[in-house]
Amino acid sequence: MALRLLAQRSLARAAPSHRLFSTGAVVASSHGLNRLKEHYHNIVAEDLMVLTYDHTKVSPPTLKNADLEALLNNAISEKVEEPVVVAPKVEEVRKRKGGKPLKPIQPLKNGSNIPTLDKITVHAMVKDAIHQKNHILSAFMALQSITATKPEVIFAKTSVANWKLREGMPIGVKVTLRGKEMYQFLDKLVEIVLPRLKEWHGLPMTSGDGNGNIGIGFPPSALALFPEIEGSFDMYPKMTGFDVVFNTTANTNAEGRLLLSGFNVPFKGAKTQTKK
Amino acid sequence: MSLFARTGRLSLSRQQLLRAAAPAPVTGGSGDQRLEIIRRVLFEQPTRETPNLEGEALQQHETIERAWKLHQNQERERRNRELEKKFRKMSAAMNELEKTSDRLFKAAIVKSRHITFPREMKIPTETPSPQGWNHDYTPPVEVVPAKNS
Amino acid sequence: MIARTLPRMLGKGAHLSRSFATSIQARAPLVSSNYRIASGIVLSRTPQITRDSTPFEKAYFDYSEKLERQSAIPLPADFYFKKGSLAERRWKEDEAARMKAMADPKLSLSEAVKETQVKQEDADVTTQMNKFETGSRLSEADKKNDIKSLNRALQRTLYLIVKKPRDQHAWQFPQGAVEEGEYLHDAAERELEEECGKNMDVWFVGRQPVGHYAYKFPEDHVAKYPGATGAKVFFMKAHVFAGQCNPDNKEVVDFAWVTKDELPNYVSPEYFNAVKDMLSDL
Amino acid sequence: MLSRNAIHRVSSAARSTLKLNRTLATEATPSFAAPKTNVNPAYDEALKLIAQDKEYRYSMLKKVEKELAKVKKANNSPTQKQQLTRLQQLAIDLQVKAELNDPEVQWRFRNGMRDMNRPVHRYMVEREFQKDRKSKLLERVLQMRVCPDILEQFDPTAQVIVEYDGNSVQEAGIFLQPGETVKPPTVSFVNFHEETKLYTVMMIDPDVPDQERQTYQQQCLWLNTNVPLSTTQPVVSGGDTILPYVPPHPQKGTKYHRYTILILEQPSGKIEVPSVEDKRFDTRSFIQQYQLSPRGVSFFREVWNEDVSRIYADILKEREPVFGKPPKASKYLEDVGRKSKKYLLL
Repeated sequence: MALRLLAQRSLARAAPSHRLFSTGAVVASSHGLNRLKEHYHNIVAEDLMVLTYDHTKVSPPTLKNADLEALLNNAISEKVEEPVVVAPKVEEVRKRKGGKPLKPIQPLKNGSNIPTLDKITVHAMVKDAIHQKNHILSAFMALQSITATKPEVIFAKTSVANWKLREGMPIGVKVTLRGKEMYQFLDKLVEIVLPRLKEWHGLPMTSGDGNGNIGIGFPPSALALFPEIEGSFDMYPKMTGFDVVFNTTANTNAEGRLLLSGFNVPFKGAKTQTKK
Repeated sequence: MSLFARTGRLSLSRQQLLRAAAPAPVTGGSGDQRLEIIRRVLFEQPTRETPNLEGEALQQHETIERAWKLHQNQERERRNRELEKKFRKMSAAMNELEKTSDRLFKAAIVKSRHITFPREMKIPTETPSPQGWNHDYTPPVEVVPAKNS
Repeated sequence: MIARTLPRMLGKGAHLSRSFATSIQARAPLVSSNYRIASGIVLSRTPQITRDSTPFEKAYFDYSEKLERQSAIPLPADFYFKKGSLAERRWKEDEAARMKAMADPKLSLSEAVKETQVKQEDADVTTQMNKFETGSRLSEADKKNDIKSLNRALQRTLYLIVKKPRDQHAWQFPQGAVEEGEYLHDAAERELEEECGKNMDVWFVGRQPVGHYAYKFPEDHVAKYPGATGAKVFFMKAHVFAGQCNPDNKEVVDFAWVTKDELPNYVSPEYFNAVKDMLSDL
Repeated sequence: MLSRNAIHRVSSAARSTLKLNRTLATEATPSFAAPKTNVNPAYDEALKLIAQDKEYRYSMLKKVEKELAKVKKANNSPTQKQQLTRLQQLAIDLQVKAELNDPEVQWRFRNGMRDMNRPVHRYMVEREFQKDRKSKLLERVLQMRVCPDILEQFDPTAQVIVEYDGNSVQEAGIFLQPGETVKPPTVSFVNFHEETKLYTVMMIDPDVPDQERQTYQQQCLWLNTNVPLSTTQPVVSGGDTILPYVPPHPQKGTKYHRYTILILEQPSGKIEVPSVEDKRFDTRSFIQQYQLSPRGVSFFREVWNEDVSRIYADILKEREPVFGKPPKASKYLEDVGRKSKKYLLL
């Protein structure tokens, strides 16, 4: 019951229309569209393009995205095409500064390399699995429930004597989400789970791995906030904490944060720039 | 949503599962019956037959998938074209601004590392809120601290 | 006054070049190589609801949903639902509706479930209380075609255009001259407030222009603004989240919220050509 | 997604291997039966979308053709050539993309009814070669050292099909029996140019032992120059036969021989080749001398069997050489054949 209500509530923003329209003539709807994806392409992408614009790094225009009319105009134009002189590539010797690893070179900006969400990884390490393997099942089931994808089991890469961990022991579970599943999971996370987390006001404004990927760690109690688990909470012997890592195609943390905030992921201390 | 998409029947009820799980040999020290249930649910499920498309159904399927790819291509090209146009427009404006006024240009390229989208920005939903647009918004009154003269 | 015109720049004092004394004086408009510099605002109301899916998108979604269901792992319902619970009963009803829809390629799984849910809710008193109230995808303003209302064209991006008290080129995006010592985004904020009132929750997207438009003043205009023969407008991008435009009836006498498609009905063709590339089709 | 995999399995099974029109002309051709509409709404909508796209592209094609005619008329334009090539490219592109999604086109392609006169089928065959077959061909060519033993690595542009009576070399590097390759093969080069171009076709055996120099030599078993080929005429015939076909005859005692068929384009048109020596043939210098550019390659392997002896006796009319390692001088046997004593009494 609770599950159903919650599921309904969770769907309220995604598809609340089903309570209004019952039968009868076909009602115009966004049936089959993914609202986060649409939101990204309609609004976020363009704003990101403006906010991450760098006037010193503009790639020259190409005909790559041109429509047929433009291609035709190009074909009949009487401008003589100058042979493209490709300057020999000078391998720039880049040195590490202060022992930090080198950052990848940022590509030139244009309309089609705007930061976007690439994948979401949900990962849980189960410490109890060291002593008894089947404790991993609980986390396995939980991750499968919340992501609707079969997780993969992670095996220990190295032995740690202090933890009695040996190489090759199953120690965690992981799900990698892309595309439709990714957006559905993000929707659930942002609309249901994050607002109900206790004493959590948002990601810190310093979050990010340096290359625009951002992770959140969740306590075991957060798992119960997912509508799929709330209804059958007592069927899980143990709740585990888990990490959610957002892999973006952004190049810097600032761009990564900007992208996530476009999906309504809250950030702590973020000042809204609206007028007072 | 995803939960309801994956559907099917399992012949045993929860209680039956518990009962059935009880005599099962428990490996290790603290055996929990619920773990056994989860194991059964995860790995001893009846699997569905994969749809075997052939003949006309296969032909239809391939046409549908082809059309879907075409549709996605069209959409992507349209989006990229629009963004590219906007990008070039913006780039041209910045070039113009650079030529016009150095001071304005320098102010325009200043960026904050701590900028986010405002929380007021809402993601579109299937239907609008019943209240509709808030036309009567007034800015919150600024509390001006008393000046010490 | 001072506080408002102070450039709200980052990097603290670096850009606070203006002294307080000059700011109080009446400021002259900024002129560069015979062009007055103006700052325009492309204020948009983003789509409020997701767009209608095309018939193909709808049909493909239903088709692939069924294919997926055929090969997906069955839901261990007894794990998720307590036996005899309301949730289980409802799930069974949904499931029955789905089974029925599976047989007919013309029926949609999602819509079949929606129908049973509506029936269930009508029958159940407790959920009546929790019933969601939602607005309609086609609003009253759409039916009346009220171009002043922000409840209109919910699937599209609406742009604010204002009408100046003159015959030619009356309609345009809000714009105003950048004053000496002012930055583009400051000028944009100030102009929007002066022309359209304070009662709008506005967020400016960045500090850089997203487009520009240069034009020559008409003959009678040149005399009014000595030293300039035309104007260069740099457009700033902004979103509105709440509120409504209140024109001051001096500089601006009317306003409208229009989509990109409707814009040519108001503005001149050359103006539309200059701005169309920075507007969204949707 | 399980379902997708299953479907792909089915569809790839349905996909037939590449066959030429020539071979198919004799078979009874089944006709395309379009699935019924008004049953599955997704299929109906898909057809509508595809038709819409097709119509749009054809309307653009009309415009392009108009422009083409205009440009052709304007004779003294300095950019005429550039405009023409661009417009023609655009026209072909439009034609291909307009028809590519047509269910019937796809069905015909999958069932081997490939009409190389149609740009769309040419495009599909070329894409199939570039995506599927090329990597496998190059892998084999490199693994078995055809490159660099015969010539440097190059980028093949199309598939070479070698067919002996009843046996075809579908995959480069397969083993054939010497008895099967006595008669000259039918070689086809599935190219994609409508205009006729001249090619040189040769068969090289790089594994013939050279006893004098104690190494291997290349032998040219077949050499044809000035062979006219086009997309509608892919089969090698005509041209000037410089060296007539000699059946592959791997010598007794040698390891497998790689019989390599090379298709070389003659970019500068007709070439005149005086007689060439087939033994100690140098492919590299031949290519350099006549400025040929390699376009396609295929090869098969053979080892000795009794048929080779027959080829030597009947066709080559030579004494059959037998190769082998020289006998090892044993330190335990003396010249007279007596076993030397292990311990010598000094």
